Amino acid sequence: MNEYITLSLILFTIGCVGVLVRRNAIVVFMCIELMLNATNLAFVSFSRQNGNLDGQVAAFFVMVVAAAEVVVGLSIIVSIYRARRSASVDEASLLKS
Amino acid sequence: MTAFWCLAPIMVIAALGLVFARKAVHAALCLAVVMISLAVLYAAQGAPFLFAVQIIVYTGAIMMLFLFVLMLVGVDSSDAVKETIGGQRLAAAIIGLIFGVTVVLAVGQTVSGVVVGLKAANGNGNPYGLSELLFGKYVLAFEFTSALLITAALGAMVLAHKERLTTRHSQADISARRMREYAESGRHPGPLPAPGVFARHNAVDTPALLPDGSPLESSISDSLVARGQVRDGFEDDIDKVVEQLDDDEQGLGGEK
Amino acid sequence: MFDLQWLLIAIPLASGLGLLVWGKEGDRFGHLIGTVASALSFLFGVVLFASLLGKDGEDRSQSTKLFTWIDAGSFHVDMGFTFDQLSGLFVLLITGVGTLIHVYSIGYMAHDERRRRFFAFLNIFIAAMLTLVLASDYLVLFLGWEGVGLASYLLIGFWQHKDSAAAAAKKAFVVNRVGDLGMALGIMLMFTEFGTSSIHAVNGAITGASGSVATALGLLLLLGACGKSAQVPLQSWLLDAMEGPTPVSALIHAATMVTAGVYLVVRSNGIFDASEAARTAVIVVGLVTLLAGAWIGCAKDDIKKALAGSTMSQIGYMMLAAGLGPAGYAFAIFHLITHGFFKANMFLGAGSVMHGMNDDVEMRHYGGLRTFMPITFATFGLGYLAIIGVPPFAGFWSKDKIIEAAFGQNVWVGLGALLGAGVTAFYMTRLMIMTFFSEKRWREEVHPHESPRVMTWPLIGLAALSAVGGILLVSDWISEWLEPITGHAEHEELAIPAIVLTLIITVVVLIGVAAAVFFYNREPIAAETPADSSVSIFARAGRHELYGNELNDAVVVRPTRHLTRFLVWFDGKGVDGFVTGVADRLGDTSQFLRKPQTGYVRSYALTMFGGVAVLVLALLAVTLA
Amino acid sequence: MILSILAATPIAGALLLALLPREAAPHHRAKYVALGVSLITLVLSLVVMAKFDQDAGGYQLTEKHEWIKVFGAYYSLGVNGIGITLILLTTILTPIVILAAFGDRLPDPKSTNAYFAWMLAVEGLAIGAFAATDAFLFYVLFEATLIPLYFLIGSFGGPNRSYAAVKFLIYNLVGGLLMLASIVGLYVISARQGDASFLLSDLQNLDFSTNTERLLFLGFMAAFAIKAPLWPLHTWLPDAAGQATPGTSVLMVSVIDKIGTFGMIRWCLGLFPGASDWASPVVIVLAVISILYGALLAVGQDDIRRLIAFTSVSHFGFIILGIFAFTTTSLAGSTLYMFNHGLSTAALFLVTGMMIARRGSARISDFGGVQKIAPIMSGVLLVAGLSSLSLPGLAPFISEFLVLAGTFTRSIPAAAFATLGIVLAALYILIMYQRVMTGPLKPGNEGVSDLDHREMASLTPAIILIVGLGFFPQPLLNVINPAIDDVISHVGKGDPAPKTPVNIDDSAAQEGGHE
Repeated sequence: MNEYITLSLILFTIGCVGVLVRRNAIVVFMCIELMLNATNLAFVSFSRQNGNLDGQVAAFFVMVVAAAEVVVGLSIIVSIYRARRSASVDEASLLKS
Repeated sequence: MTAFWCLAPIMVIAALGLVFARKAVHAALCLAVVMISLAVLYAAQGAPFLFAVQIIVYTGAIMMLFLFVLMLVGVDSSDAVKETIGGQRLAAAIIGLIFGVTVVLAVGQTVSGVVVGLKAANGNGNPYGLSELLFGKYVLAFEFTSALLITAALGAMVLAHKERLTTRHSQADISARRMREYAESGRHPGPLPAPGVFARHNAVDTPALLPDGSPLESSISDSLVARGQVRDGFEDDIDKVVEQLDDDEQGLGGEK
Repeated sequence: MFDLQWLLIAIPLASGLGLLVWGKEGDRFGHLIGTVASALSFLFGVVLFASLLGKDGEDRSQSTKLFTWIDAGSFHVDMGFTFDQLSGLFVLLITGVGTLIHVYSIGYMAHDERRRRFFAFLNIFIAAMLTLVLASDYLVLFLGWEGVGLASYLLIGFWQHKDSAAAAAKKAFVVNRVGDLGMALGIMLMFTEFGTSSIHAVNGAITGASGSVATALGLLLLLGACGKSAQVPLQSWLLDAMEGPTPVSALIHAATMVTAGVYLVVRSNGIFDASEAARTAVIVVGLVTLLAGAWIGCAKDDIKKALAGSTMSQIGYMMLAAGLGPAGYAFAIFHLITHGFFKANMFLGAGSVMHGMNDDVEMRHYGGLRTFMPITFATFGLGYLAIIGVPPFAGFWSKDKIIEAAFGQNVWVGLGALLGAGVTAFYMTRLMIMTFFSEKRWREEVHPHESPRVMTWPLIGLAALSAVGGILLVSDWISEWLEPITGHAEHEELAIPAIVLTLIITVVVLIGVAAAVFFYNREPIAAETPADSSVSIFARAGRHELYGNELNDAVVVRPTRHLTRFLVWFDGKGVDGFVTGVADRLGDTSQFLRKPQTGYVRSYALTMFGGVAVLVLALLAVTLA
Repeated sequence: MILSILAATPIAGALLLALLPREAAPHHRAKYVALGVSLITLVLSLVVMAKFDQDAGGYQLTEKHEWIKVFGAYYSLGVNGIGITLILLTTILTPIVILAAFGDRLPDPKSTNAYFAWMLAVEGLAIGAFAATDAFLFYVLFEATLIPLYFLIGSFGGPNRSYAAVKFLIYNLVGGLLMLASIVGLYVISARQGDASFLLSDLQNLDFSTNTERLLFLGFMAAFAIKAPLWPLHTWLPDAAGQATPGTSVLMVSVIDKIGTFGMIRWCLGLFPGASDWASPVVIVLAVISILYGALLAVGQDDIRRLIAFTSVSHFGFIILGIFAFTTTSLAGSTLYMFNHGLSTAALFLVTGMMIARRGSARISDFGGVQKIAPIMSGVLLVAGLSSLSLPGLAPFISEFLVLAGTFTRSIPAAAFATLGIVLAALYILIMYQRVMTGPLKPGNEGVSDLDHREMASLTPAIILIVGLGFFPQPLLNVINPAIDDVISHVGKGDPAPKTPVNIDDSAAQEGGHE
């Protein structure tokens, strides 16, 4: 069992680092998807560990929500790109003091 | 377990590829690899339904969406190798390493106890068990996610809808503007030059060449320039063309 | 009938308030209504006084409680009045002289567009003064006390368009407030000590209290009296107060209000009897003021200020007498009454002179007026004879008794009082010579003329009273009349017979007169005030009111101003500066903390990620530990 | 129920005003609606007064409903003599202020609705705070009053109004937070000693350890001392009063700041008698400093509104002095002082406000000789000023004297120093009056016209009350006295007995024999 969890954690960590390192918003998004998938793997593994399907249901919901998130996120990226001709996350830094 | 040990290295490598790939398209492909591998792992862990969903929704729908947007948005300088925030990469690497090692060593090894397995739960078949949970215990959450999806779809439509802020330019306007620009700044009023002129190829990624042999940037689509997909190695093309012309002339002359 | 004594106050008060509220339509009758109100009050006072005469000695104190004024916690004050021998005399003096001055003012203020308001203020003054003397509780007395202060403030500053008048009014009020400090603290002390501030109860119970309490009370009340009666060290406002219209100076700053301090001391005789120290303080204050006032009176060329100096001095006499204890109370009151007559008379006379001289107050611009203003001259002359103490005029009897009593107390005090009598004669003679005798030194376009009859009749009335005021002393009537209040005094035998002393006094007075004639009638008087440098140091000090203002400036005003300026600075930079400083430091901290907020999502994410890492590590550490 | 209605009426009026269509001058229905609502509230408060049994003492007209059960917070109202006095002050002043504010020139002429709505909101919340007998409810209302005042200062004041509004808000929020800490502490202790309850009657029965009581007391006291304001926490007041419109200043100084001193009596003395006694020497010293400091600073001001604000600092010093002297006399004086100071400061702020609006400047040095062209205005200013300097015969004198006399029995130095304040009071009022009103007419003042009928109508009730209560304070004192006895007996400090008591009955009989 532990190896599944370990794999999940490794993928999650890689996803995190990817979010931090990449500047292309779309790639950042992909990294987030990677993190979500990593958690899904953990869910499914736990489901098998515990012998019930609740973990799988959770993974299912994660997928659904991820789908919604991707849809909205990508459309935000598109509209930002339209406004700024760039999909770099560093360009949108209006939040700075 | 065989599946796991086969797939796990592939997945890690693909994930690293996602982080390190220069081009977004490559990253997307790496991600697809991870996802498909995951689907297999789901199947191996007694989750055939999720296997299907993972393939259909993630690899099928979501990845397609990513690729489409990539096409739409194109590739730009944001993928440049140079980091803009000082120390960001180093810090991310160090923290990631610490985090990864910690969780892998500590958290990842803490799962203990007997693996129950899903034989009983999947007694009536995995989709049956899932649906019982979804429409029983989690029906409320299920309904909410459906609402969420609808909202997201609407949101995407609203966001993607481009509102026209200025009146549409008529053809007359455009031509008038062109002439004015020509008068004021001498900008050429006619259409942009076609690619491939005087070049050795006539594909769209080949710039037209000026008589002195230098490539003409404006003859190529901006997106290709942004993506760095302009064909290079045309410095001596003009010589070759001239040579070829000379040859032809000679050939013709010879015929004469 | 005595239950209705509040009417004495209510009539002028109602009239005063009514005149204030009444609009322009009241201008035609306002002065008449005011005068009638005052006269009504006087008539009622006469009726009450007459019925008092018809009662036995013990029955002559008639108290009435109108309503409970304040009843809070353990503090209880009734709005109550007492009409007795002492307050009865005062009621007659106030309303009588007051009415005459009302009549006089009809003429004097005839051309002032705000005459209605003037009469309203006068009426309010009468009401407040009556409250003061009729009060049966110190707090009610304080109400009247401040009421007259307010009226005085309003009337000194009546010609508000003059900066000097407004400043003088403010000064009078503020200096009086310093005295009121003493009054207020005194009443608080009474409340603490006795649980009441009823005049009767406090003066009755004072013997049961410790001597220090009596002394403290006496000194506090004396401070109040000093403020109101312009005694040293709170004398400085009275001379400035002459900025007010002359009838005001006559009524308030000569005849009635300024004598309230004497009334207070006499009224509080129980307290002063119980404390030797307080009495001594009263004597010292009286004596010092007596001489200081006389000194100032000698040096001033402004007729009203000279008279004001004289007022200070005469009140000093009264204070002195009041400080002598039971031996002097009656004479203090006696002198107060006669002084009320002759000083009001002389102020009104001075007003009449000014009226004829285009409101010029400078005596050096007068001269030889006796033929041009015969009635004024005659009445003023009677007042003059009365004040310097020529027998048989009123001032002679009263001053003689005070000096006699002073000698009974202490030879030095007596000598001081005697010297005062001489100086009084000197400066009053000087005033007479400069105004009515000597050569004309008029300014151009001045046509001296006698005042209208509405002004001369009050003069005549007051002059008559000045002349015969001594009648009150016939067979010691006033002493006996006041005895139930002031207590009986054993008549002390002096080393020399009283008649000899009287003779000595008369001689001293004559010397004073002769000196003035010697100095001022020999050579022409300069029409311009000689420069400070050309007069003797005594005259210079007198002109500057013995540097009282300068002293106040140096000791009180300037330090207060500096303190105020410092505190304004301190409040801005110190107190508020601290608060805004804290805010600024917080702002600086935020500025510093703002720096890491680069706006880059990725650096925020990095921080978050770092935080998670730390959290995991911490959890791990906790689990392992 | 009647108390709820009383508090709800102005709030309802405020909502109504918010719903009315916004109109520009001069069609101001809003003004008349606001005036009407405030008059209805006044009538209601008189009904409350009539229902109130003056002799009974204790809390009357009570109502109690469970509110937040977990906290033990109740919606619990009730009035004693002190509360009803202040409610009356609020309901009397609001119509006066609203009538006087008819002529205020607002930065946005269309915001009249909001202006008057906020005023009514202040009234309703203040009534609620004066009537609350539940600590939590009181806290909520106490803090809620900040909202309308913040908008009144920040939206309708002078050029520097946002600075003043923020300063006001932050100062008071800091105090409120300290009080919140104490409220939480009260909850903890109350829950530990049985069922949690914020009812005043329950809280009074709690047992505190000495230190806890002192800490909780300090939390409450800090909030009230800022609100009151006590030196050195006063600096927000001159800034706020210097920028706000006169009506706002009146509501702030005369009504809302009274919640501070009122809170000291009801909550500090009521809940923490021991700690109040412990702190009283320090508070008395601070109060005396306030008196003298406020007065001296008032002397040094050139801005009339700041001057009045500093006089209020001085007067609040008197009120606090009287509260912490713990005698029935001084405490009754303080309560009466709250009422009288409300009236006299209202008159001062309003009449100077009218003056300033005409002249277009608040600087004393810009005025001069106004008396000549505006005699009525000058008369009103004089009466208001004289009441501020506590002239006997005007209402504030009685309260000030009661405070001083009561304090004198407890501490002679404190009373003596405080009495110095009356000299300084004469100074600041008369200097101001002299510079503004007397002397020759200064150029630039020609446009200062006399009061019109509306302005006179708004000021007359205040002036009449000031004069009337100077001679007949007893109707109010009769209401106040039983409540004061309750407080003092709760604190457990009787009045010091006179050292040489006079049997008043005897002497009265002696004097009365001649009647």
